[in-house]
Amino acid sequence: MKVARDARAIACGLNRTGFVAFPPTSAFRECFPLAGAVVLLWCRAMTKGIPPSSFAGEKLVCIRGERVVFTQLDFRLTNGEALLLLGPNGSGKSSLLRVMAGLLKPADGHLAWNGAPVTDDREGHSARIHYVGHHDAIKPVLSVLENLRFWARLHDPRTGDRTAVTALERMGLERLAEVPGKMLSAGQKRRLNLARLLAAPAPVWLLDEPSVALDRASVKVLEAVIAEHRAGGGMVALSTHADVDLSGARELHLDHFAAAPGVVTGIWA
Amino acid sequence: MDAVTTFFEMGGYARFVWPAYGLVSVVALGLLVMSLRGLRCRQKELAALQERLPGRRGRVWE
Amino acid sequence: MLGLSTPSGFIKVSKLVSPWLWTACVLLIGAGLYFALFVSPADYQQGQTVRIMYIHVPSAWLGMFGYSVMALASAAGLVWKNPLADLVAKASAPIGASFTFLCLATGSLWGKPMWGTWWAWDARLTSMLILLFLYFGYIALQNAFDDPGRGARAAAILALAGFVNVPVIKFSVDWWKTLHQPASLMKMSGPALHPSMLTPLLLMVSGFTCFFVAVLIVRVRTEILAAKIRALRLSEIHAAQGSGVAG
Amino acid sequence: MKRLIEIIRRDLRLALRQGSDSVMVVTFFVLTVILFPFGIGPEANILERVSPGVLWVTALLASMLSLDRLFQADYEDGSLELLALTPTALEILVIGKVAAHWLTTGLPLMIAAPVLAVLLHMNGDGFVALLVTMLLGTPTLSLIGAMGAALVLGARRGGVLLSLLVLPLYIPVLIFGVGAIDSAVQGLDYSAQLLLLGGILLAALPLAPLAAAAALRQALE
Repeated sequence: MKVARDARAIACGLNRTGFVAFPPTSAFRECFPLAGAVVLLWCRAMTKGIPPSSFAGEKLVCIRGERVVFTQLDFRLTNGEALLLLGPNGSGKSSLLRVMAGLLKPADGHLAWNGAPVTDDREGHSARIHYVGHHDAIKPVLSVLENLRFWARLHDPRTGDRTAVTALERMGLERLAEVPGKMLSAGQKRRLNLARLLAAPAPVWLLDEPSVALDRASVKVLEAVIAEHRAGGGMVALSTHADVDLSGARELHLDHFAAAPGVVTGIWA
Repeated sequence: MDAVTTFFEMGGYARFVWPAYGLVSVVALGLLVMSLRGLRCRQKELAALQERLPGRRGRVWE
Repeated sequence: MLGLSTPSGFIKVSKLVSPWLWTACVLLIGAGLYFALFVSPADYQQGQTVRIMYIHVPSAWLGMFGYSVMALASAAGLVWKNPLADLVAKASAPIGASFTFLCLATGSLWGKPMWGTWWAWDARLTSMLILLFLYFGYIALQNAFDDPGRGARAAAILALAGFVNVPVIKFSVDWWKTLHQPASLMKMSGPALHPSMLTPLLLMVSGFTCFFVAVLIVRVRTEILAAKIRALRLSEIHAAQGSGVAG
Repeated sequence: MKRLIEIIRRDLRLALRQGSDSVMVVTFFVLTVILFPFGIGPEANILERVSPGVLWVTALLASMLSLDRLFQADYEDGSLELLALTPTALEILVIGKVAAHWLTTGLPLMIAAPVLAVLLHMNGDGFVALLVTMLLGTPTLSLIGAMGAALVLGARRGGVLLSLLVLPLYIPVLIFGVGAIDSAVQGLDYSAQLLLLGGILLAALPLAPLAAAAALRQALE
């Protein structure tokens, strides 16, 4: 019986990331649990629930406020890989992450998930990514657990409370579960924001300077969580100034893609 | 001589017809002058800017 | 039409068209004025004040024409991301607003002798008043942002929302007007226009429209140069940064 | 659909805990209506004649008070970015926020309106019309207002600008709302006005969130 329940849980996991090997009709799943279980156990052996996939961007051009931030930028991410964005301030690290998340439309070039352009299925793309920006979206009057549960449910309405609680434990915030947001320190707020990554799983993590306001121990926890995520087949794109050591992470220097200073920039170029 | 005065009296409604025409011409001409002045000063500004940045003379718009 | 969609293309075409437009405008308005003031007869009821119609109706027409140009350009700017369309929308707003104001001013100057008050809540005048506030809203929103591109796109959405609402507002004001007062004593433009009145009106309307397009071209060229200046200034700063960090 | 309820539940919880919104809106509504007799004079027949207009105009202004904070709080603390990144259409989330705004402002106004109608000596059979028109009208006000709030996000002096943008678009709702009450008071049939109000609401329901979502996406770029 445990096998069938396990199969269903993984089928849900797979279903969520849009690569369901199973026809979604619940009737089929009900009457063939054993066969389904066998197939899925094989998948589970491969990667912890995240199928092989690639996230790539070709010849991206980003213009912010009539200034060309970067041009002809390419990147490629597959399972288990991490991309470290380096470069001076204003070279477009945050802009690139926002373009990858879909918040910012690139002036040119396109993003592809497994080869298919991302713009075709914006909702599907949003379901695949978690974006952590500079602001921690925490409501001062809501408690820690309420904040986290809200975001987890919004990302995936089927998550139970259990995943939210485990996420809090993982980030060491379980004792503050009932504390309202306004009483949290900057570091605790940042950890609550990062707990969002674990509360509702998504293959791609886009982290914009996640280690800001984190103390030494929390940075260690962050590194462990990222390593676990990558081991499970997830992908991480990270921009940081502090030395968050990511074993085997590829580096992307954004100032290599800056527009030549002489070129007349802006929409008239 | 009275043909001209009767014309300007507008059948006693001169107080309304001429101010109307006057207002329209003032506003229209004002709009035109302001627009042209805006264009002139932009052109001067652009020329000055292009002097300072010789490298950017590439596409001269005026 | 493609030539018009790029800034340099627009400037080339505008240089060709402008002189013709200005001569057409001067000729049309000159002829219109001559017919309006000298040739066309006085109205049997309104007397000489009917001559105000020859500038009131064209102003009303330009007010509405300007708003539709603005809405169309905004739609083009939003849908095809054409930066020139945003500039056309931004340039046409002040012209449209001025003529809407002129329509209200000449309307009240015309209304005073007829209705004895400077302002009458006539359905058309009220709709034009609301249109004037839609213009003010558009212009205020356009300049409320530091980044001009952001202002242009936000104002474009407002222009489209307003454009969708104009017929609803017109209908509700007409309905509201007829509810409170049977058809107004004096139909503004009178019964079917006698040809001697129609020709000056048509001349004036086309003359005003040429004026609108000509001033629009001047303002769009100003906007293009302003954008170019901004781009040059940014690249100047960028260059200063760039040379600092050998990329 | 679950996400819609999630957004409404969170916004209501925020409104309850912060508690300021609906109380402030209703007190503004009550105070402004009470000011009118001091201005127009206490004669019952005059007050009765203007009561629909006074009630509707003040309700309209009151519902506009809390509009500019509709997206501002989320914009500043980064929640708006995450809302835009949820795997569902942003329009649905906008409808959720508008529903929450209506529940915290439109509904309390509808509850307070009949009480104030008594103060203004409104004729008896005008009450039903008042309630029905506000039921149909205030959601439209919230929808159009949300579009305005999204447009002025990140603008300088957003609050003042919002009223300039939104008031001209409120005029049809005001005209038909007051028109319905006027004909109800005269004992005439006012179903035409109600149908028009309903029509405007049904038109605003899809269009306003569409425009608001587009404006929000631009605010986040």
